[in-house]
Amino acid sequence: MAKFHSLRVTEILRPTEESVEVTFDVPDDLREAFTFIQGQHLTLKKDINGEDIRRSYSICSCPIDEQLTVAIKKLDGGAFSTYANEELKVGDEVEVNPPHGHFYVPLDPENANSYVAFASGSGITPIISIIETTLRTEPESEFTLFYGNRRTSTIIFQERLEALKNRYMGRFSLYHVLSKERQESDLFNGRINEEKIQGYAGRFFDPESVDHYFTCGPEEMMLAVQSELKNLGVPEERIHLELFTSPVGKLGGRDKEITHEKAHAEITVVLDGNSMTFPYDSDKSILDVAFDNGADLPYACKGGVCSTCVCKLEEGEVEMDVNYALEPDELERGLVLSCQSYPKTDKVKLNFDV
Amino acid sequence: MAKFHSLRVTEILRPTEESVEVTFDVPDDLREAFTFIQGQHLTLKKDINGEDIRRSYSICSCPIDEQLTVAIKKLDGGAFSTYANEELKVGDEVEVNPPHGHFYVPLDPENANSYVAFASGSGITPIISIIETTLRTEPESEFTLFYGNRRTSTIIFQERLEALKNRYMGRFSLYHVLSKERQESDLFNGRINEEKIQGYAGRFFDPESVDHYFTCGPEEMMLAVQSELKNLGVPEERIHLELFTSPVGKLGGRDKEITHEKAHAEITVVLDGNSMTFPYDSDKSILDVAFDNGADLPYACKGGVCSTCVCKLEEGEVEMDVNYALEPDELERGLVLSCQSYPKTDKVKLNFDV
Amino acid sequence: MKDQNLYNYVLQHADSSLILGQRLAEWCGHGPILEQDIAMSNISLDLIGQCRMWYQYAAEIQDEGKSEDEIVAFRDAWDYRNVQLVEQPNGDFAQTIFRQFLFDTYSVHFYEMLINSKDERLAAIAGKSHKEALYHVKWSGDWVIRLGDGTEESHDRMKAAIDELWSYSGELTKPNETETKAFEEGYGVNLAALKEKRDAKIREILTEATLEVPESTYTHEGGKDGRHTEHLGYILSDLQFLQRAYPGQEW
Amino acid sequence: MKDQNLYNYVLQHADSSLILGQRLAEWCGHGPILEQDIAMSNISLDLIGQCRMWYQYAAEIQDEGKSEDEIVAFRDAWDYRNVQLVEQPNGDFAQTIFRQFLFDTYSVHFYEMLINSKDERLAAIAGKSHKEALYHVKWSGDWVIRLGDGTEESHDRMKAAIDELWSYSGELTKPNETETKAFEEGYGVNLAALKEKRDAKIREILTEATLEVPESTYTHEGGKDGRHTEHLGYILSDLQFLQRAYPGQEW
Amino acid sequence: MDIKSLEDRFNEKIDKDIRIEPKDWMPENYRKTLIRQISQHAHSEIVGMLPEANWITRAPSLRRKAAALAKVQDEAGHGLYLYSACETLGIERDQLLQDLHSGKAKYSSIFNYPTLTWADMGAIGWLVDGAAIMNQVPLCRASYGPYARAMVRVCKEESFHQRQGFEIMLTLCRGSEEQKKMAQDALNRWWWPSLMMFGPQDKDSTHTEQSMRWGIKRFTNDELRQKFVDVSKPQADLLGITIPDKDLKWNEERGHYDFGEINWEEFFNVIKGNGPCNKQRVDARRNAYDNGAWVREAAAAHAEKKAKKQQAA
Amino acid sequence: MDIKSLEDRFNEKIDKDIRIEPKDWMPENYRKTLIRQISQHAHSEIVGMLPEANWITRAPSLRRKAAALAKVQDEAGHGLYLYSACETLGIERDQLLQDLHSGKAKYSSIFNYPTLTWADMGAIGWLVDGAAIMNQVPLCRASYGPYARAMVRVCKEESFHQRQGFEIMLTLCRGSEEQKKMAQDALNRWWWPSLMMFGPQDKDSTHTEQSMRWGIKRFTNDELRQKFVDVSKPQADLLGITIPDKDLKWNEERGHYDFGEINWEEFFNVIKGNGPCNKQRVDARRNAYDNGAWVREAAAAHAEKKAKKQQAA
Ligand SMILES: Cc1cc2nc3c(=O)[nH]c(=O)nc-3n(C[C@H](O)[C@H](O)[C@H](O)COP(=O)(O)OP(=O)(O)OC[C@H]3O[C@@H](n4cnc5c(N)ncnc54)[C@H](O)[C@@H]3O)c2cc1C
Ligand SMILES: Cc1cc2nc3c(=O)[nH]c(=O)nc-3n(C[C@H](O)[C@H](O)[C@H](O)COP(=O)(O)OP(=O)(O)OC[C@H]3O[C@@H](n4cnc5c(N)ncnc54)[C@H](O)[C@@H]3O)c2cc1C
Ligand code: FES
Ligand code: FES
Ligand SMILES: [Fe+3]
Ligand SMILES: [Fe+3]
Ligand SMILES: [Fe+3]
Ligand SMILES: [Fe+3]
Repeated sequence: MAKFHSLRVTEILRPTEESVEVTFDVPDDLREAFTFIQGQHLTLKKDINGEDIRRSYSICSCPIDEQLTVAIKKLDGGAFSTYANEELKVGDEVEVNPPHGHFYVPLDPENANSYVAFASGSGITPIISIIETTLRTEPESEFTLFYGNRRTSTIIFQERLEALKNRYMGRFSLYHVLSKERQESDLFNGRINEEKIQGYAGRFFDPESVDHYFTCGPEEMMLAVQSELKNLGVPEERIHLELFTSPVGKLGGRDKEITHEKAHAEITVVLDGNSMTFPYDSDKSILDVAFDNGADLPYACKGGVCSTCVCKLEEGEVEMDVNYALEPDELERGLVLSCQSYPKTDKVKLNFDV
Repeated sequence: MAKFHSLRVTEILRPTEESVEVTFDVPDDLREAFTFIQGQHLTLKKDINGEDIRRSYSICSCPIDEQLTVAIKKLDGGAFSTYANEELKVGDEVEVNPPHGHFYVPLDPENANSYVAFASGSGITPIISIIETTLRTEPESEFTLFYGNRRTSTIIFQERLEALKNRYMGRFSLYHVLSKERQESDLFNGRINEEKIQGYAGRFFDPESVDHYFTCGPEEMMLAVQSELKNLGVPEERIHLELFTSPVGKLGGRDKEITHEKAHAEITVVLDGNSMTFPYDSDKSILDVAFDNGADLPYACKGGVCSTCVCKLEEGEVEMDVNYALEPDELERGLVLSCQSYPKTDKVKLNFDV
Repeated sequence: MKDQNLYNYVLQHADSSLILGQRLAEWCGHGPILEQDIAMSNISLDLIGQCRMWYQYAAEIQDEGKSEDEIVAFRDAWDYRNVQLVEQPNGDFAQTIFRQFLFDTYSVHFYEMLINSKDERLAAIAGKSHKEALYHVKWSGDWVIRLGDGTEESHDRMKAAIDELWSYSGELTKPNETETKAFEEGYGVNLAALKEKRDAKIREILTEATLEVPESTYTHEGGKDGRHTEHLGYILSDLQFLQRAYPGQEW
Repeated sequence: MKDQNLYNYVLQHADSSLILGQRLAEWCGHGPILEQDIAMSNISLDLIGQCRMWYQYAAEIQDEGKSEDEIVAFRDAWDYRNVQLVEQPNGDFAQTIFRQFLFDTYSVHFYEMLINSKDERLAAIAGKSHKEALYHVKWSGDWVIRLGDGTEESHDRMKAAIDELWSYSGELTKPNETETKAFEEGYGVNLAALKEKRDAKIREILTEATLEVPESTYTHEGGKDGRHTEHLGYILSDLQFLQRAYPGQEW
Repeated sequence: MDIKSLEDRFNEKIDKDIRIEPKDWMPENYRKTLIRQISQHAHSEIVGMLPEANWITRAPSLRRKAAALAKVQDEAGHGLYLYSACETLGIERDQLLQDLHSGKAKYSSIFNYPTLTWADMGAIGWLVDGAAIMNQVPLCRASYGPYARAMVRVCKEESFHQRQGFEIMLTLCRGSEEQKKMAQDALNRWWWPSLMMFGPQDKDSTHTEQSMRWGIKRFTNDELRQKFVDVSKPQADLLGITIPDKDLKWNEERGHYDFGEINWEEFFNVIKGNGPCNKQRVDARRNAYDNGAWVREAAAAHAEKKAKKQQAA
Repeated sequence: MDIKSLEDRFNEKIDKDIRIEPKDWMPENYRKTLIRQISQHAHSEIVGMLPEANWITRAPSLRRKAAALAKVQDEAGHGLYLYSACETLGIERDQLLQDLHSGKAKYSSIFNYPTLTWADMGAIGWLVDGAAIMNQVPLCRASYGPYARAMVRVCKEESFHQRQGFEIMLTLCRGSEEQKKMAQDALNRWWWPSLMMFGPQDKDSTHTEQSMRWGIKRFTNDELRQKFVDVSKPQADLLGITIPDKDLKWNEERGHYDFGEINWEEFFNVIKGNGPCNKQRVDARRNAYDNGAWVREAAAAHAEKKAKKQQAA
């Protein structure tokens, strides 16, 4: 049975605008209970507005340092993360359940292994603990990390990662992948997906000789990593996954929708031979915004299942939330569901006459 | 929830042939949990033939001595008591639940109180702890004990009681009441019942000035004590009761009958004008034995409810187990239920023609 | 505990909504008409939604850090404060309808009046629930009429249902100590006034349904103070099974 | 655990007796004839007595210091090993009778053969239980005849009962791994031989009852390995309620 | 013989404590009163099965489950003995049952209360069976033979029930705080209804005098009630729970306990049909009977067929 | 127009992806096939309510209870849409129900399995609703208009169900050992039946070809099944539980997962009526219908009375 203990917060750092790093004091009599392994997580518990909220957070500190720290990224509308980012302060007591989880492989100083990790957003937390602990424990091993973020300013642990790179030069390689900020190589623009991984494999790591892969982040990224590595012939037992999905997040009930960040773009839609262009400055789907602008586009379910809203992407890029309707070959032909699409580039052109 | 701890047996004494005194070792970390008050009891637990047997035993040692001892009287056919008397040995571990119970009054060295106790058989266990602790704690108080047993040889704590008498001469009075051994005064022959208590009151204690009464033993004795004290005008809150009934004992299910000791006597029954005499050497009811001897006595329920077997006791004394049928005035007239009667004297004469 | 009386008052309503919601949910998949199967699930859903608001408020008043589910799962029958009406078995559709009708005629007026509670939380709960209750009473009232003034069989079944349940009606409007105090302190509802409105509504609908309002004023009571019928224990042994069998887990 | 297979074997029979006893007990106070109300309680009592012997032996084999009641109260459905037949609802009297008859024709032969088990405890349990099973099968068999060869209605009801329950009959005599091993190791019963005797008995009685033995040999199975029908969960939520709600107490 | 001398002979037997047997002449009123009394008692046994059967499937241990089953089964047996005794007075069981189901016949008011916790199994055994014994033991010497003999068997078993009930209470009272609370709660709910079991006060009791003369009642309602209180109070003390009556105290002078006023309004309400469970209980019995009709018909039909076959053979 | 040109026009529409609407001419076989397919689907929704309704009263939290209720309610809604779609083809709902109750009409084999633990609510949502989506999403583009439109609404809700189911599984997999065991056990029991949901192997599937030509089926059974396996395996990995198929492995060459042989005997047994719950399910539906007859009659009678009154007025 889950047994919670009250731990006192001793330090709160704010690595980015949207996240906090929280360190707990572990009293002597709980030291044993709170011993952890790199990659494990804690469950924190808090009564928020009469609801008993419990959320898991990976430990980002190293077991070697005997320090217990988690990093919590704020999600808009997120119950616990908002509380942690806005209300929690040093000296508060938090209910914490001892470390658990299986997202690790045993370390051994004799190992001369090669590891690769794919992380994005707050998915870095368990990974950074794994990387640091591994590099410190296995002097012969090397680690490569692909780390996805929206833009440089939202990278958690930026400094700590740089420090690791300096300390373990030659053994630790770090590649940032940014979706909302342009970098030189297209290989590092956008999200970590199947295509990207294909590009990295062979170039930055040799799929065959890597001993273990770790991946943590949003579901889509992890599914992409998993399927692509499989394509590359990696046996399943070398792929280690840690999923962050929140109990009421993307996979949750019907009353919660996925939230998007506000974005700006210029959208053009072609329907019945007519084309119209309007500005996008919203967090709603392109279909909805087109509607607000008077375009009478076809739709039915607005849930990504019926494909009534299907159209061809003729310019720019979009991000699709849910897609139950389109087959891989259709996607390849550039078809998208407008009810599920959000602009990723400054200009987007959709043709509904195909 | 009942939490049991394993305690090791450090000593086993055998004060009488039918009882053992068992002392437990209390390790330091359980010392607090096992702190007790005089009069409290422990629950012991043991798996006997696949059944989870739990029985309560009063603590007979004094809290002042920081020793944990119980005395267990063997009952024929009794599950736990037989085990304790026949199998338990020093070094064994027993599952013990910490002390509980409310059979005590708070002590205070300033008190100058007068206490009276009625105990019989193993009912002495909590009482002796109460007596000794009281006398040692309250130098101005005095204690009177009426203690019922079958015969001298079955008196548990005989020596300890004598020692107390010597040590606290003038403050502790002890009266033995024996049912199977004759003593000089009839006041002390037989069982402790209403009549006896009437005899003691005024003579050995002043009902009005006694501060607290304690009683522990079989149900009948306790009911007698309670009702008689009430008759004497004692307010209820001064009467403290501790009942030992076992979960399957006298008040238990239909499959368990009350057991009796074997006894010897000469019985005469008168029916339809004829009288017959036969020897009784049995543990069965007089009705049953008469039957075995060919007497065709009337009966129906054999359960003490129908009064078909009613008869008049014309000589000697009997002990009746259960009586649902006869009213007090009938009892007074000497009527008894032969199906529930056991000889108490060497000669018994019953007349069925009344 | 901040305010024991307020807590009891809140719990009373939480429990009644929960147990009635639970009972209605038993119909799920077994309704006489698909559309009515859906209607009953709908009302059940509303009631469960309502009870969650009540329980969350109860948890706050109690202030022991308990969740709504802990309050639900770890009380035995004697700590439940629902009215006895709602624990009565579903019986046939007529019985379910009439039980619902007796409850709805109460709750629609209860929430309507509670909107004026000086306790803001209660007023807020009432505001949200009143809209739902309006729909409920419309539904159950319509069915009382339909069945009462339908076929001979349905009329007889409605009569039997009234016979079965009438004596559980009065508890709703007969104030217990908690309710009296709640009214006096300005956060509770005036049950005497409520009773008048409700009686009129019941009379109106039953009359339209060609049914008679029973004369008996005898009423079972005690549910609001934890004394129940033999049904509640069985309801709870299902309702609480998983939480009891695997305590302390997230689900 | 001394012997896992023996434990499973014992538990299988303990659970079947308990659950059937529990089901029969539901009739208590509601039987169609006072005398038969008593008869059903009687058989229920026997079955509960039998399951206690089995559980006590199971506890010894398991050797973890558990009591019979702990074994009963703290297992969820998937750890129960009763055959699916015994968890089927009582239905009408015909259904109860036929369920009982299917079980009794098994258990009377089972115990008869188990008397020769090389495991002394099993043999002892069998000796005591066989006498009871003889009485049970006499009772249920007589009623099968009475109802089958009674009125038209009772005949039809018996037919419906057979239709309802026939596919739960085969599990009793279809050995699972545990039973195969138990037989091989000399303490279990030869189910193939038992099946022959039982089939003959069933045929004999049904024929006398003017009923037909169904041809289908399809049988539900899995109960003996912990896979049950949806009924068991509800049975357990009542059966275990008090122990779950107030764990660790004496009662 | 003329009526007068028959009546004299009957009265003589009564006076001499000679039992009246079915074949003996008896006054019509005696017969009717007996039928009412015995059938009411029989119905009580049968209806009394229901509140306790309610906890059999939920009994907290196998031992308790078996004991509870056996007890409820005993009650069914009591019903059988008593219906049989009644039948010797020239009335059919079926007729008696119909009177029960129609609400014409009464049964003990106590069974119209619900069993809400396991402790009720203890409280009923201890108090309700206890009160029953108090009522019934004197009837083992009732003037009508079959009734008296039935009572003997009944009383013997009731004495088991009472001990069993007390023992359940004792176990609870020695258990956890919650168990003790359960026991106290059960006592609170069952105490007053148990006192009501003895019937209305003597001043309101119509039949008592005649019945006592006929030897089918041996103590008045109030006498029995007093006796019950006197016995129960010390037992509650032994259990360590409190009888919910602040007026209950020892009266030195009377040599009895004084006790508070019974809520007679509640009593008459329950008798009238407005108890917490009246409808539920009678419905349950009626349903059992109605749903069992086809079974009884089938049994009869089969017996007939069999008899014919045997004749034919 | 003659049959030939009607048929040509029909085929042309099909080829051009123009929807066939109720008033349009259509080949009798197309109509019949559609009725079979849509009603089978409708029945599946209605029968599918039962296994899940089984856990509503025992849901472990109020949030889950509400979600479960809403889900089962959705299924009833799906049944409604689909019966309505069917009615546009000229057949009455009542007729369809009678075919279900008589055993003439089929429904998805999956609903003949019992829900034994709470985890089954997760497994059903994740796998069964997941398989349903896989089956149904292509049907949003089916050639028959009312069917396609009904599918749109259905699929949207099914996608909620699937996420909800996955989330239940996820919560269990992150919970205690027992909860994880519960999740694994549910996967073990539901995995193979879910694969069977896609129907017999293509080589044994009789109607596929014609249906695909008509645009009322877009993928073959085996194609859909493969797609389902490919999607589900990584999801199981994310959950950290194991699909009970030792032959399941990634086939580099095919770019798909290979998987083990389905127990087709079990499948055909269940189809034949010998599934664990076939009888129970159909009985439940039939009883609901039969016991509801008087309600439907009353509603009709009342409506008539009301209409008469309005006319009179
Ligand atoms: C093993 C594990 C390890 C984890 N480690 C970390 C970690 O190291 N760091 C970290 O930051 N997180 C981590 N997580 C995720 C974390 O547990 C929480 O899920 C996350 O913080 C969100 O919780 P929340 O209470 O703030 O949001 P929730 O209240 O659960 O909301 C979740 C999402 O739903 C959206 N949402 C909420 N309400 C609404 C609404 N009304 N309408 C529309 N959308 C809404 C929110 O925007 C948010 O995107 C981990 C999860 C797991 C399982
Ligand atoms: C608060 C409390 C304090 C207590 N303190 C003490 C104490 O200090 N010392 C002490 O000795 N006891 C004490 N007892 C009593 C003790 O708990 C046990 O009840 C007692 O030891 C008998 O337990 P048992 O298992 O040996 O007998 P059980 O097996 O419970 O049997 C009880 C009685 O039934 C009879 N019996 C059993 N089986 C049968 C049968 N098949 N047929 C006929 N008769 C049968 C036995 O002869 C015996 O008389 C105390 C009890 C309580 C409640
Ligand atoms: S509207 Fe249905 S997929 Fe976009
Ligand atoms: S035989 Fe009945 S009292 Fe003795
Ligand atoms: Fe009785
Ligand atoms: Fe009794
Ligand atoms: Fe659906
Ligand atoms: Fe669905």
